[in-house]
Amino acid sequence: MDGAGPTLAFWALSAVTLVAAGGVLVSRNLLHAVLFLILSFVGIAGFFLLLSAEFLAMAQVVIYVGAIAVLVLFAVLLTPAVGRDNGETRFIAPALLLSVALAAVFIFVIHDTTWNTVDEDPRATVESLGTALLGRWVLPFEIASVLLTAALVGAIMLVRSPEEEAEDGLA
Amino acid sequence: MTRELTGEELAAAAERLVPGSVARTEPHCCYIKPEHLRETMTALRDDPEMDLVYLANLCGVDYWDRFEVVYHLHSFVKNQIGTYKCETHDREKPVIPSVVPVWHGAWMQEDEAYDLLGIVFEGHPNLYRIFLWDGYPGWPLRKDFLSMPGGLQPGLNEFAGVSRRGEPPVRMTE
Amino acid sequence: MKQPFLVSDKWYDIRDLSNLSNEILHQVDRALPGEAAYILSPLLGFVFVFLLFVLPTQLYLGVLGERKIIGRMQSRYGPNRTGKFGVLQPIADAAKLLTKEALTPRYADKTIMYLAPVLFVMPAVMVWAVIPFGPEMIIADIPNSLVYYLAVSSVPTLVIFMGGWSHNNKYSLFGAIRIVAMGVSYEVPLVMALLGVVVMTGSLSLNGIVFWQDAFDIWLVALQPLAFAIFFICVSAELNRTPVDIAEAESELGSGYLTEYSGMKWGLFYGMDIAYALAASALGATIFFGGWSFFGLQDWVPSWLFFIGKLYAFYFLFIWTRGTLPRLRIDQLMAFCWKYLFPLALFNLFIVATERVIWTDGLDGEKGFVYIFAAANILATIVLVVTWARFLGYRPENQTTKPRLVNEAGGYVPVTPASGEGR
Amino acid sequence: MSTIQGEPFIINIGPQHPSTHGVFRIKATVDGERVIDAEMVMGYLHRSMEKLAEERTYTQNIPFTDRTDYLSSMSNNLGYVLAVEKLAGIDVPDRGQAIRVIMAEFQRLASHCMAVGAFTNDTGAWQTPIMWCFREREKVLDLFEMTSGARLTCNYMRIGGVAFDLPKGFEEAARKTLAGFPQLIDELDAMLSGNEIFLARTKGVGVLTPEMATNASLTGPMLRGSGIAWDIRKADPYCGYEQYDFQIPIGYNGDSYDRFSVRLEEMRQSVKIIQQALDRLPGGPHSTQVPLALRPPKGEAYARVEGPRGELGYYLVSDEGPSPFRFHIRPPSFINLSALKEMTVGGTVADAIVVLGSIDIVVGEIDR
Repeated sequence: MDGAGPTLAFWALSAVTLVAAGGVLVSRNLLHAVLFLILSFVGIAGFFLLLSAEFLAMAQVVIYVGAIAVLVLFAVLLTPAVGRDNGETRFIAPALLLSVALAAVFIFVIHDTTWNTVDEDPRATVESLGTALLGRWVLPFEIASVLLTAALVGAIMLVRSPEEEAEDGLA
Repeated sequence: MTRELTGEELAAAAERLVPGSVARTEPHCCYIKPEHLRETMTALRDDPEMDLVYLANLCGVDYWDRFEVVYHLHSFVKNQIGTYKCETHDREKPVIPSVVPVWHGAWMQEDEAYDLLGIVFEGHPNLYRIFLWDGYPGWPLRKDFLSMPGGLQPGLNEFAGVSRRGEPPVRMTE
Repeated sequence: MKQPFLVSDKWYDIRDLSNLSNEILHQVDRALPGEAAYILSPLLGFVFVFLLFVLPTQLYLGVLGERKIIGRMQSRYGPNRTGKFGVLQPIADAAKLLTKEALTPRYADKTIMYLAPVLFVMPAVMVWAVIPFGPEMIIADIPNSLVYYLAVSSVPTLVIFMGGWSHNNKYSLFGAIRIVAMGVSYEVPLVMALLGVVVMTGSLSLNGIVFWQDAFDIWLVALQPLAFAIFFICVSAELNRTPVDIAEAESELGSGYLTEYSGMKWGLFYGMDIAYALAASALGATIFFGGWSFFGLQDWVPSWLFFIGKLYAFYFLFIWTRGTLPRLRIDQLMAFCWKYLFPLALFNLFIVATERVIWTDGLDGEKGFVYIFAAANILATIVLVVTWARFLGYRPENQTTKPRLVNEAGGYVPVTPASGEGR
Repeated sequence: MSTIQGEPFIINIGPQHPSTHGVFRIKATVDGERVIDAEMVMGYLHRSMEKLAEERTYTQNIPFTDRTDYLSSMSNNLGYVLAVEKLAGIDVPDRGQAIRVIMAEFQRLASHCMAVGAFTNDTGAWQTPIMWCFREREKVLDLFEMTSGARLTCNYMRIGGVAFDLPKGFEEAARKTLAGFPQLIDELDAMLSGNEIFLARTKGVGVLTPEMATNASLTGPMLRGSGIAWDIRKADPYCGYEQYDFQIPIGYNGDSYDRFSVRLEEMRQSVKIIQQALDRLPGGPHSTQVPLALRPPKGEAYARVEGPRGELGYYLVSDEGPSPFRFHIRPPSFINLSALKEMTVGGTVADAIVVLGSIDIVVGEIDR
């Protein structure tokens, strides 16, 4: 992590991510906000790449950009007021208070934590990730999959019409 | 060969099914009174002897003094065709009952007759100007509709001496 | 794993063009101070791959080949006016597109509308970074190149959505919604099918997969035909090629998300569609058809020639399906994905994992057993495809699809069992 | 449990749309992909031919009929001249009738080529079947050019016969053209009838029961697709159709696929008819002499032919003038549209396109 290249990349990525995050907040068009969110996801993926965690970076792109962002887009599309100005709200004061408090906590934690620095290259290879997920962390991993499956089945059941249920002999 | 039913046969069938429905009979067709039209048509369609299940053609004609609507009815099984007509003498507001409840296929043909001839089909679910735009002046297929610019009169002017119309006064439907 | 062959590191050894670029880099490194070579190497790779390969092939062989071959399939000549055999047609097309008026609808979201074609180009270039043209001819030989490919190729869906949404046009919106629904759905069986490949070869790197195929002298298309079929269908769906081009759907939506694009903005979409198809062909050729390897013959003939040949053979498959098949409806497409492809991909994964365990643990990775597995898998594919279709209640049409013939006109002719009821 | 209900919105399919085959518009109200209402808007091509025809002599009206259904001008000519002949009581010599049959059946081949090709295009087959169909259609149009001098709007039939006798070498050329058709039909059959995607797209789409088809006055392949054996060539033979050996193809369920397959089979039957007509082409004059300014006796006549799209009727009223008092066309593709709403509502937008393609409309005929 030295040399001009990575440093330059770090600052560029920081700028992109922060600007995108700001864009999410200030843009009044919901769809623009989602696109900014996607840009900020991409920026995070760039950080992972910079930290030599290629697999995480790619997973970030696949999952966040390829899947989650698309789901958010669906949600936005089903919102009637996509293009309308969505800025006006009665909760400005509490929201401001909450965000200032949260920012204070974050800054405090970041400032006070003694960050470990690792000397050797921490290569998080796919093998090690897979071993960890299916070895030490197998229980949370499986619980998460069961939860997701349950959510999937629930979602399917929610949108089924009685006619579909009647005509589908497999159900 | 398809048998073309004569006027007498058509009238007999109509009278048999709905007594008092026939207005007059011609050699090849039969006029139905407008007030009995829909009833008669339904009966003709459902009658197994006539079996006129199929409305082949519906067409309005302007005869200067009257409007006629011509129904060509067909039977597939008996392979026979009959021509029924219905007429109205009111030029200002010609009204003929709609046969859309009897034949769905009459829907657009009646729309067309309304659009081009101005015959109002009573009971038609959606009578509108199907080809021309709303607010089009006049009814183009009427004989008194003057379509040509410059005040020219419709007729075969290029064939000298064969102008066969022009006897009734030509009105501008503007 | 056996070493494929000894590549001499002489720059004039055309069996591996990376020698040439390495030589250039070496000279540059000597001549220029600091990290100039560090910055130059990706540029050089870009120049080599994109300018020397992607752009010409895409412009010439992609566009022209597609038009010519489809023309032949439709019993017409295809472009034949510009230059000999119409070889200048892509240039004429580009000139026409550049000089065309670029229309923008008044109520369009102009920023996004202009941004979408530009963003659409980016992944088309990026995917070529990990495609191995030869054992050393690869711009970025990263260990997870397959995941990289999948990550990058999931971006166009989003870009197409942006393009379709931005026009404020109902047809475009239809296309955008369709591509999003389809893109997300078809990514799942695609990844599942490729997971089988990864399990079998034990490598996430495209080059590693090619080395594996070279080492065992078998192409994965024989070893995993089911995965190949699923891969081909899913990739067609992601690329909007004809059997599943419901997002463009010329006859329904009037080109869907492209409805309002004109001029070079449309041209970028069109050209990059072909670039994506070429990239997908490259991926398919690499994973399922042995990439640059050709049973040892690559020691003598430049390996990248094999690769390009395979790439175009694969691309021809795309053109063929495009020129032949009608389009499915979206509900049929989604049902096909989730009810048919996805379970089959899971079955495939299960079978492959079982074989892999048996092979490595029980049989010590004996080379000959790969062929037995291949035979078993081909059999299993046929059985699975047929039984799963039957399980879903599908029966092939065995009876005649010809109409009945009658001699006499009359009324309704009832359908009797003799005349073929319940076809 | 309730279904998710979207916000319905209106989508205009046409007037400029690749699948409306002309300037025709369907105002479809859709809920997601599902069509919940469909309204037809037409009249973009209205030329008021029925009014124009009242200003011209009977012979002068023949070119108008070319331009109603511009894909089957020979059949239109034929229907009109039959109506005039019925009105005026004119007999046509045998050779003229045989030539008329040949031309009408060639026109049916050409028109069905277009119909089948455009229909497969609507299902999404990327231009390939339509190009194959065009290849054979071109040869038919070449024959028309050879005979009448025009390819599309032939203006070939005359009252009392046909305009010209067949040119030299027509028979060989016709047989050569005919030889290509069975192969084309088999090719299309092999490519589409056995194609699972095509079957999935067309089977069960736009189903018309026989009762519906009858009640909505549908004709031609639409009626036959629903299983009603009705063909005017058989039921009410004109031009000596009773001498030819052919069969009426009828469908099973009345869906889009049946209409397609009926059209394909009709092409086979047409080939059969033309071969028989060529084999027994009688000699003699091709036309009878008819006065130029024909004045049929007072009366009316409704004559119809089995055009490629169905019953093509002409209703003429004469008042002994040189031009028809009333000239009404019964346009098959206009009336076939009656059932469009019934067939599309409830299906998806893609189904609506397929249904529209299976009706095989020609906008020139709808609007006239």
